[in-house]
Amino acid sequence: MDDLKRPTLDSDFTCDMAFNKITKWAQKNSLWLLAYGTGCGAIELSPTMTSRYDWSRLGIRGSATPRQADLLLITGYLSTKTLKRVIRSYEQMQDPKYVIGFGSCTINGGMYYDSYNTIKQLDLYIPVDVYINGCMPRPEAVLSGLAYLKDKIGDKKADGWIKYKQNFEWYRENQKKILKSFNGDNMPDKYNW
Amino acid sequence: MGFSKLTETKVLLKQYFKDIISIEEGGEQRLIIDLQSKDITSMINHLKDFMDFKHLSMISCVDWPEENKFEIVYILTSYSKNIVLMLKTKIDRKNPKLQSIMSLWPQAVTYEIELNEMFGVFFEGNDRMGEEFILEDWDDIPPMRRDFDSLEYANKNFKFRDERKDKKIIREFISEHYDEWRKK
Amino acid sequence: MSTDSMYRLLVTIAVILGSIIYGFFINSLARRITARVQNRMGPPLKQPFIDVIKLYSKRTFVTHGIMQTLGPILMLTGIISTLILIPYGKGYLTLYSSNGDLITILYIMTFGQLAMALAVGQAGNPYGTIGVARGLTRMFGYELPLILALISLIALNHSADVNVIIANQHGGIANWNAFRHPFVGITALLAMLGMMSYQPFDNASAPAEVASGPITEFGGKFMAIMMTTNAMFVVAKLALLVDLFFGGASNIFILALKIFLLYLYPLFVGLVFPRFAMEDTFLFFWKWPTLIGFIGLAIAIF
Amino acid sequence: MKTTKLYLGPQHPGITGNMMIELDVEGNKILKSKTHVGYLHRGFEKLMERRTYIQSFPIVCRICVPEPDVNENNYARAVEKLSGLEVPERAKWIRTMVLEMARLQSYLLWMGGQSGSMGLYTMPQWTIGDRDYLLDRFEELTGGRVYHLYVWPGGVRKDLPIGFKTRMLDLMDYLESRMKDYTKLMFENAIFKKRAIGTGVIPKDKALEWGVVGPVLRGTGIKHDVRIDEPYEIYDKLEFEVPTYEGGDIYSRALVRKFEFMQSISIIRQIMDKIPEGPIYNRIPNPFKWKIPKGYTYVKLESSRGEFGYFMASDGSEKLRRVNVRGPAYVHGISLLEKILPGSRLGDVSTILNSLGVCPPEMER
Repeated sequence: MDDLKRPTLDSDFTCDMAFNKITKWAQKNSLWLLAYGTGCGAIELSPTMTSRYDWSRLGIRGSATPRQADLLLITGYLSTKTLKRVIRSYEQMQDPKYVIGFGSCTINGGMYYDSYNTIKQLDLYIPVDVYINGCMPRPEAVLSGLAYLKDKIGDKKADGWIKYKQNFEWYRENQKKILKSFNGDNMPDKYNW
Repeated sequence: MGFSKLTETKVLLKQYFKDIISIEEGGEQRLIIDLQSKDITSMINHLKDFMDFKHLSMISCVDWPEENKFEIVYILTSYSKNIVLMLKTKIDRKNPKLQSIMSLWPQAVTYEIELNEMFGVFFEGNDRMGEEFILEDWDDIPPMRRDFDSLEYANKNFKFRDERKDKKIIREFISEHYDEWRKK
Repeated sequence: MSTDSMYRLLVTIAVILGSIIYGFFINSLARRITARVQNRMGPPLKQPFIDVIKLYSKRTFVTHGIMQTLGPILMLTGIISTLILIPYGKGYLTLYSSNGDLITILYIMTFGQLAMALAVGQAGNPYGTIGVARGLTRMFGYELPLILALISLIALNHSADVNVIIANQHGGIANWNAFRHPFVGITALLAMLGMMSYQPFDNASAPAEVASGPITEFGGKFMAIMMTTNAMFVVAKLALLVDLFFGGASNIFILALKIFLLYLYPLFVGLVFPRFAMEDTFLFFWKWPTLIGFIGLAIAIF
Repeated sequence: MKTTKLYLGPQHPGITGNMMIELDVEGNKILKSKTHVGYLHRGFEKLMERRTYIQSFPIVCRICVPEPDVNENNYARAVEKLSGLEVPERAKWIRTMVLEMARLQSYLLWMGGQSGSMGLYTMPQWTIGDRDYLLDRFEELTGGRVYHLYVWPGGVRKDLPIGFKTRMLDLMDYLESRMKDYTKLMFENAIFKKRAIGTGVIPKDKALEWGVVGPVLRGTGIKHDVRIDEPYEIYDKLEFEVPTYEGGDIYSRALVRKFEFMQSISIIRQIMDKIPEGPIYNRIPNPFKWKIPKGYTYVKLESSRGEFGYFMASDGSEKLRRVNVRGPAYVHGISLLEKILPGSRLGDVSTILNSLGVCPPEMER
C-alpha cells in the first residue's frame, strides 16, 4: 500500500471553487446506492432501507444501474467471479463515486480466510472509503457507516475515485493477479468509464 | 410402520439385485446400499420405475485418497414409502468415470456438472461436461479433492492484511484446559 | 418589443422556473406521503432539489453518440413548448395559449417522448430500448381514451381553445366538466392514471423488470436534465387537466392547490396496486375507458 | 422477429441475490433461459473439511442467509445422528420454535420480495418492518439478529429468557392481526391476482419428476411435507395442517405460504403452551478432540422453501470427511427455472424467481 500515490487534491477536486460548497453539500446529502448485493450482507440492507430504519431519511436511495449510482456497497465477501463484475460496475459509475466495504470479510477475509475463492482484502482491487466491520453489521452500524461517509465527503476526504485514477496501473496489476483471463471476456484494459 | 416398509424394501432389493455388496439400515427410514459402479444405472432405473423412488435428493461425492477411490452417493427418496436410499459406489480415482443419469431426472445434470467441476468425475452421456458452472478461470486441481489445500492456495494467490501485533493463538490453550474448566 | 409582449415573456420565464420548483416540491411531498403510508419518515422536503444539484455536479459525461446528448435537450424543448401553450390563469398567465389549441398541445406533448426514444436508441442499452417500447405502448394505450374525452369536450364547447373551455366552466363546482359530463370526466381520469407513470402503469421504468428502463444508460447531467424535464412535465400535464376538467383557476395559488390535489389521486392508486403486465396495460385502456369515452362522445354529439 | 440476448444480473434489481439469468427474448416472450451461478461460491464444504465439528458451526449458518437456523438445525442433527448424542426434550421444543420463527421471518421476507417484484412497494415496507420484531425476539433469545449460532449438537445454547413467552405470544397476536392487512393489500389485490394466476405454471404430473419441493410442490396440489413424512424434533406432537392448492401457478404458491404462515403462528402458540421444563443441552466431550464414529447420514427438514438436506460422511477423525448441502434453490433456481421460464413474459421473470424462493447462496455454497 505504501507505493500508492496520495491523491493530488488541487488538480481535480477543487476546480469549481465557487460552487464547491453547494455541490459538496448536495453530494453529501444525496447518495444513490447501486443495487448490487454482492454477498450475504444484502440481507441487512432490506431492514435498513425499509420502515424501521429507513435510510431515505438520510437522502439515501437505491438506484438500478451503475450509471446513476454514487455509492457502491460491497456487502460482504467477494468471490473472484463477482470481483470481475464489481470492477466493471465500479468503472461504469460516474465521478465522484464512493465505495463502502461492508462486513469483516472485506477487511481481511473474515471467516473465509482460508477459502480458495474469496478475496481477502478489498482495497487492493478497488479503493474503499469506509469500512463497516461486523459479521454482519447491524442496521445501526450501516447507518453510522453511511453517516461517517457523509462526513468524509463533506471534509473532502472521500477521494477514493481520484486515487483509483491516479494509481490506475497499480490497481489493474492487482486485479490481473487474481482474475486470470482478465482481457478475455469483455474486460477493457483501459479505464473507459 | 416405517420400519416394516424398510425391511420389506430391503428384502425386495436383495432379491432383485444379487450383486449388491452390502445393504444396511442407517437409522430410521434410511437404507445405505453399496453397489458396484457398473450396476448403478440399472439399479436407479429399476428403483425409479418400479419401486417408486421418484425424488432425486442429491448426487454427492466423497473422496477417499487413502484407497485411491471416489465414492459417488446417490440419495433417492420415495414419498409413498417414506424411505431415503443412499446408493454408494466406489470408482477409481485415477480415471473417474460413471454413467450419467440425466435421462431419468433433468435436474441431475447440474449435480453432475458440479461434481465434474469440483472433483473431476466424468459422467458419460452428459453433454455439458467440462462446462464452467461455479468456478471461473480455475487453473488448479479440482478444489473439493482432499489433496487440494485451500489455505495454501489462498496464501499463494491472495494477499492478507498484516496481522495485529497482539495476536495470540489460543486454540491449543483452550483445548488443553477444556475438561478442567467444564468440571467447575 | 412592446411592453405587453415583454411582460408576457417575463411571466413565461417565471412560470417555467416556477413549474420546475413546484414540480420538485410536489414530488417531495409525494415522497413524504408515500413514506407515511409505509410507516416511515421519508426523505426531507428538500431532497429532490439536492438530488438534482448532485446530478448536475457529477464529473463524468459519458455519451454514446450525438443523439444521446441531444435527446434530453430536445425533450426539454418539447416540454417547454408544451408548458407555454397551457393557460395558468387570467391575463398574462394565459401565456401563449391562444396560439395553439388543444390539438397542438396534444401533438407537442408527445414530442418529448419521441426525443427520448431517439436518445435511448443511440445509447444502445437493451433495457433502455425495451423501456422505451413499453413507454410508447402505454402512450398508445392511454391516448385513445384521452383523445375521446378531448373530442367530446371540443364537441360540447364547439371550440378547441383551452381558454374558451375554461370560460365555459365558470360558475361553481357543478359546472366543471368533470362533473357536468361525468362520462367524459371518468374517461379522462382513467387516462390520466396512464399519463402519470405511477403503479399500476409504471412498466416503462419497472426496476425489477427492466432496471431503470429508458434512463438506464443516462447518468449524471443527462439524468439531471431528465429529472428537471419530468418535474415540468408533471405540472404541465396536471395544469392542462385542471384547465379542461376542473374549472381552471382564477389565480396561481388555486391552480397550485388543484394540481396538488389532482396529483394525490394517481399517487394513492399507485400505493396500493402492483403494476400491470405490459399486455394488460394496453388492454385496460382500450377496454373500459375507451367504452366509457365512446358513451361520453355519443352523449356529447347527440 | 429478431431474437435478443438479455443478461439479467448479476447486477439487476429484479434478481434475488447475486446470480445471472441469460435470456433469449423475442419481443416480450422468453424463448430460452439459462441460469449462471457461482458468484457467491465460498467453498463451504471444503472449509468445513478443514475444521473440527464445533469449529464449522459458525460458518454453517452462513450457507443460506434468509434462513440460517435451518442450516444450524440440520448440521446439529447430522452430527447427533453420527455420534449418537441425545438431545433433551426441552431443547427439542425450543429448536422447533426457532425453526418456526425462521419460517415466519422468511415468509415475511418473501411477501416483501414477491410484491416488490410486481411493483407493490408498500408491502415490503410493511412486512420487512414487521419482520424486524421477529428479529428482536431472535436477538433476545440468541444474541444475534441474522446469524444466531443457537442450535448446538446436543441441544441449544441458552434457555428462554424471563418473560420471553409473553412477548412472543404478543408478537404472534400482532402478526395475526397484520395478516389481515397483508391479505387485503396483497393476496386479494385484483392486479396481484391478475398477474399471479396462470403465471409460472408447473404441471402437476411433472412436478415430482422435476424435483420440486416445499410450498411450490404443494402449490401444484401434491401433499408432501418433511414435517409429516418424516417428523423430526417434536413435530409429531403438534397439531398442524399442511395446505395444498391446485393450479401450480404463482397465486397458489402464495396461498400455500399464506396458510402456512398462519399455521406457524399456531404452532408457536402450541409450543409456548406445552413446552416442558428440563435441561436444555447434553454436554459434548472436548470439542477439539471430539472424534465421531465412521458413518454416513442424510438429514433433512422442511424449510420455508422446501426440503433442505445435509449429507454427511465421517471417517472417524476430529474433522468431517465430506458434507454436501442440498438446498431447495439448487433445483428450483437452475433446472426448474430453465424449464418454466421459456414461454413466459419478460416482465414475469422476477416474479417467478421470487415465487420459487430462489436463494443463490445455497446453490453454490
